[in-house]
Amino acid sequence: MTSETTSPALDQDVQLEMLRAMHEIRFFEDACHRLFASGAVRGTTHLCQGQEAVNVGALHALRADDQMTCTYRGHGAVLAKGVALDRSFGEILGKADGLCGGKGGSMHLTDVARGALGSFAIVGGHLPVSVGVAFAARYRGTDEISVCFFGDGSTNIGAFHESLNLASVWRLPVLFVCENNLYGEYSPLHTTTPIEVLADRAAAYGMPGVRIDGNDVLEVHATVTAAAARARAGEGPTLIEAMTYRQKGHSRADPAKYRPDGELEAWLARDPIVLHERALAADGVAQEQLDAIRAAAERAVEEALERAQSWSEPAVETRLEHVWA
Amino acid sequence: MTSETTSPALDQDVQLEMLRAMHEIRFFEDACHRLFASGAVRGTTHLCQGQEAVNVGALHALRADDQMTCTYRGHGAVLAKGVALDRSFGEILGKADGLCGGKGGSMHLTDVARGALGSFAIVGGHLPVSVGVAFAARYRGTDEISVCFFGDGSTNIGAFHESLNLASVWRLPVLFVCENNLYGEYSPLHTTTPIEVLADRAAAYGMPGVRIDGNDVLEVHATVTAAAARARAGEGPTLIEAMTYRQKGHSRADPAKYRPDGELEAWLARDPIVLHERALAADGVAQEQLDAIRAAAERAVEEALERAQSWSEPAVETRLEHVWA
Amino acid sequence: MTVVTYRQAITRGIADALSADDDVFLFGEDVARAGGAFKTTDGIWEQFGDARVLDTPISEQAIVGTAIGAAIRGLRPLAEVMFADFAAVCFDGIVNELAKYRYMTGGQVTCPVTIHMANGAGTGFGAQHSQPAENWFLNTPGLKVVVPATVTDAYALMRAAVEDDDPVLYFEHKGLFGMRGELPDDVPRVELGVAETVRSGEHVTVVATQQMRHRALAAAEQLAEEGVEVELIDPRTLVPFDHATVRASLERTNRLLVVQEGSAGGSWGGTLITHVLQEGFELLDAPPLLVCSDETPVPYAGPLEAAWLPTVERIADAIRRTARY
Amino acid sequence: MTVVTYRQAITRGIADALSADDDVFLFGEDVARAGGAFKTTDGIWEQFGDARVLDTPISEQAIVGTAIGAAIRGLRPLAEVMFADFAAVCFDGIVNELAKYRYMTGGQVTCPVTIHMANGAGTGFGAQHSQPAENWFLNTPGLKVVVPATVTDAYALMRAAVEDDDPVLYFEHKGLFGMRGELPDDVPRVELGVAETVRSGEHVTVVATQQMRHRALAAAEQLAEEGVEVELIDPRTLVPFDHATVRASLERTNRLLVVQEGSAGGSWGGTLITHVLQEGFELLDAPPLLVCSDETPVPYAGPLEAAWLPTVERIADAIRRTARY
Ligand SMILES: Cc1ncc(C[n+]2csc(CCOP(=O)(O)OP(=O)(O)O)c2C)c(N)n1
Ligand SMILES: Cc1ncc(C[n+]2csc(CCOP(=O)(O)OP(=O)(O)O)c2C)c(N)n1
Ligand SMILES: [Mg+2]
Ligand SMILES: [Mg+2]
Repeated sequence: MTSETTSPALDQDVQLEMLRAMHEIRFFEDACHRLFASGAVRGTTHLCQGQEAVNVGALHALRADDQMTCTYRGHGAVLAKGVALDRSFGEILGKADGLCGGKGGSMHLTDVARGALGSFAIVGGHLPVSVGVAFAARYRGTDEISVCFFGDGSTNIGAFHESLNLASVWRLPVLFVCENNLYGEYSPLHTTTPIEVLADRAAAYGMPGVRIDGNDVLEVHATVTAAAARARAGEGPTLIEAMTYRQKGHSRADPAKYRPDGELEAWLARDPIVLHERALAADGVAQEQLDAIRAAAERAVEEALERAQSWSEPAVETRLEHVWA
Repeated sequence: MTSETTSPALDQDVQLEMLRAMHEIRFFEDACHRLFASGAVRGTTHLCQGQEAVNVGALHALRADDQMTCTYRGHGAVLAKGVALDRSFGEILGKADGLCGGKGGSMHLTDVARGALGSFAIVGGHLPVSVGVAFAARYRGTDEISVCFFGDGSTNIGAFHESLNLASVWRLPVLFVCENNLYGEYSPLHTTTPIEVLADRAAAYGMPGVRIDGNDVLEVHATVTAAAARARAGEGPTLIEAMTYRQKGHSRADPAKYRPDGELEAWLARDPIVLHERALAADGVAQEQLDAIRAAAERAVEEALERAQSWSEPAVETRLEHVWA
Repeated sequence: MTVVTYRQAITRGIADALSADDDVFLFGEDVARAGGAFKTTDGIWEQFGDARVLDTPISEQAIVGTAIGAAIRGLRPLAEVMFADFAAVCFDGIVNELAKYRYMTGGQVTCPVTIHMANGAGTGFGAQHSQPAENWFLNTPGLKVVVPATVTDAYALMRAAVEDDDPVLYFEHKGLFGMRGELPDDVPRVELGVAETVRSGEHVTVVATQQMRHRALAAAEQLAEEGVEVELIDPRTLVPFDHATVRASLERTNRLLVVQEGSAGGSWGGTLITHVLQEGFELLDAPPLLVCSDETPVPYAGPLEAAWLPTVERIADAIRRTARY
Repeated sequence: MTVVTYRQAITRGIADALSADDDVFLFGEDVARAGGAFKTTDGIWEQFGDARVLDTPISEQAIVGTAIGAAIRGLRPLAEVMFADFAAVCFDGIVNELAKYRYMTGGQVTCPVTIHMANGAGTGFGAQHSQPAENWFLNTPGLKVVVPATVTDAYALMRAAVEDDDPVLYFEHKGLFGMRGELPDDVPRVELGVAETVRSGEHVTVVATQQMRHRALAAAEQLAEEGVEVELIDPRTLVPFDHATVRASLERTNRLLVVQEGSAGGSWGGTLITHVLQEGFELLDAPPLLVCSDETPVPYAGPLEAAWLPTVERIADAIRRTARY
């Protein structure tokens, strides 16, 4: 399977919607960065500035009833699935009206009603879960798809291997979307992985694998559209390696000193939002409209944060709820 | 890397020694089969009749100071490493003078003094151990090699993935020898594995992979010789898939009813011992000499079993020893 | 009313669970065509077919994760992990994902997953295939733990486990597979968390599960001849635990003895004794003794393994000490 | 004599362990160039270089297995598993291979492996990054378990762990990383299995580890003002456990209180109480109370997590109840 950049141009409304979605994620993550940097929130957070096109391109190519799992670096994926900004902030702030009532936190944003089935904090932990989600879809005779986001470093953990193998033997409708941001924590991929192109690992599972430009939201959209069609047709899973870049450090504590000079700058020049705005402008979208979309997203995020900050903390008794059904 | 059947013909003494070793294993396993079938031993056992050429060809291509790990189906590998027949029987019989003093049993034959570092009963459990053994060899500046035997079904477990990946990143001297006997327990490989050639999984780790005829002891010997040279030269690990066949059931309880008609017969016609005897005869070795080797092996196994049966059981207090150093 | 083995009762429980609810499916290694490594799923595949009874690769992490993913999408997965010892291979999936998923998401998901596994020592399988693994899971809130000791409980608790909306670990004891007992055509329901008073007596309360329940009963009958009447309680589920039944018994006997297979550290027996003391210290006229295994792995040789397990004699002595105190 | 943090004491312990013995090597995820996710290995790589300080892929199963393999070949591996929660991912390697290897082979191998991990709750990391994971390992004979609470113990126990010839799980508590204390230039040795009597008193014996030791001390000082003198014991290692020191104390106080982070089931606190009762029932004039966490996963939101952990107030109340009983 090869990447599908040559597919028919996407309806411009969808393209503009994807721009809005990417802005929203960017502003959300920038706000999180401030919240944690200022010490307003304890614990840690893992931000995805620079990777927005992967989540947005993929999830806008799928249906609302498709099911998504992701990692601790999952704010972008969760928001791209249509989850409310304020309840997402609320969870990170540990508020009673946060998505999980404050029990989950930044690494576990979940909104099952929106098909955001969970953010998992153990590397590899959700890959087999995504296989089960796909199994259930087929068992129940729906044509829903399971999409699973994970990082480059996660391809070295055992659960990755077992999950892709089983998904392939059972020809399940799962899209394994690897966000290759070049690092696992502080380690560049080549120090932990003996091959360059992770998509090549798909061959070990008799599964198509494709590496694409994860900063090109249209290429992501086209690739996922094709893989989804394949999956819905019962032809099984696909491994998609989306090349992208983590513009911030791994987590709150990480200044990312380990980056080679110029690397960040080069990737900032290929910022997915900038690229998409440029493409839209080239398609004749007026700068005013682009700016308006950006401003609206910024406002929406600010207002959502203010709302969430105004919410109350959970009552201590609630900690005893939800252990059992 | 391709298989090395074209390497210079092997010294005939070595070839005869390998025949003796295969006979010894075959008689040993046949004896185990009788012991368990007759109920003389509790628990279970996993026999390797039909797979002798893999263990013998590989370990005769390596040095005495090379280090070996294997599975519960490890009697052949352990004996091929030069471990005493009687102490091996003794362990299976749970005798005080068994290899492990009766604490291990059929699935855990171990003789560290002979470089038989352990037989592991958890699928995949020993693969990372074999990586550590290779790491120690390099750390200590020796040119010892670590060889690890495992089955086809084991290539679907997470530890396989993590172990081959790490061994390759660190370019460690490990030989991963997959004994592809077509089944994992009662399941034919194709029901659990989406690809046909397991050696192809090596590509996911940037490691050479080769599939060979595991019933041709000379081909195994030649392949392992080449891979070992590579490993000793610091060029890293190799995955070798040796095609072979388990002539008996998976374990004591298994009559192997699930085999397609004719499969066993076809493989019996390619019995590794028969093939090797034929090759030696073709090289001019007299039938009398071949028969003498067989008879000597049979006698050696019988006598070893008698000795082991005469040994006493461990004193119950010994169960409290060897928990701590 | 028919006489069946413990093994057959499990099989009938599984079959009836599949009949009762189309959302129930059974999967694991060799559970379908082969009918299970312990033949506990014999005939299930023939009855329910490929869609609902599936063989998997040797991938326990994938098995558990798949169960979780299917469960949160509305199915009732019944997974087999062959030997309970292998739960170690998928421990993350069980304790970090399955047990916490509902809690971390603030109750957004339920995980009606049942994992059944063959547990315990006494059958000569060696240290890696003989552990009473239930004790690994006691410090992980969110998991229910079931330990049937009789034919009727094996059936009824399987039904209750599958019908339960929380994760349930169902441990079937290898040493009991061949035990026969009467199974009514219409087996009365058993709720999780309800103990059985196996025998009434006013002198000493003995709590025991699985193999040890039967040994404790034998000991109790010996003691009866000596005029000591034991009240024997089998909790049947360790989580939730029926503390009320134990307390009611202690109010009459004022003496507690817990008999368990397995060492003391981190065990259910120690957990029970500690719990009793928090509210029931005044009830006790004698030290609450724990009869358990040595602090060693399970040895292989027959006499060693026999000595590792509490014997009827040891239990009887402990009852005497407690009664006389 | 210098004042350092608990974190720095760990680092110095690691550095001195590497200096003292060339067979010691340090490896794990981001332990080398990055100095560790918690900076506990900061500067070690700069000092000892690539050969002895190695970054690994995200492959905990490979990490543990590699440690085992290297250990049986004469090295002293010091492995880092970042968060103790991740020990679940390599649980098989720890409990089925590492803990049993020496025993199963009848003492043929020793496994001087140290695994250090960041443990415990209170820092807002959520349910999958906050568990007191030491309780997972108590029912697995063959593992030593170390839980330092002070700067000097963090150092001395790291040295003792690495020098020990048995597998040692070294749990450093995340909540203590920033705690400062004096570290002598020549830190006195601390043997594994030797408790520290933190405070002497004749009324109640309190046993606590890590964070809880410090809270128990604060509570003890409150109680002193009320005329209740607490004897506070920090066992420092859970396996082996210094039962003699606890018993000697109980002979004077006749009252026991155990304070632990984490729920009661399968915990070290319950194990201790049960052990005391086997021989020491007569010593107790009051119920041996266990102050512990609720039977829930660790919640994220600040107030919920704070309520999950035993507070100084709860501890003080329990001491009062015990003293007054
Ligand atoms: C089993 C496990 N090991 C280690 C970690 C610690 N950890 C958290 S994120 C991370 C790096 C993951 O890298 P990658 O998969 O590339 O995802 P990214 O963070 O780059 O999005 C690590 C090692 C973990 N959470 N789980
Ligand atoms: C983790 C784990 N899962 C399952 C098993 C049970 N089991 C023992 S052998 C075996 C089949 C292994 O097949 P393969 O790797 O092909 O080796 P073979 O037995 O054919 O030599 C299985 C599933 C196990 N021992 N460990
Ligand atoms: Mg990454
Ligand atoms: Mg096989």
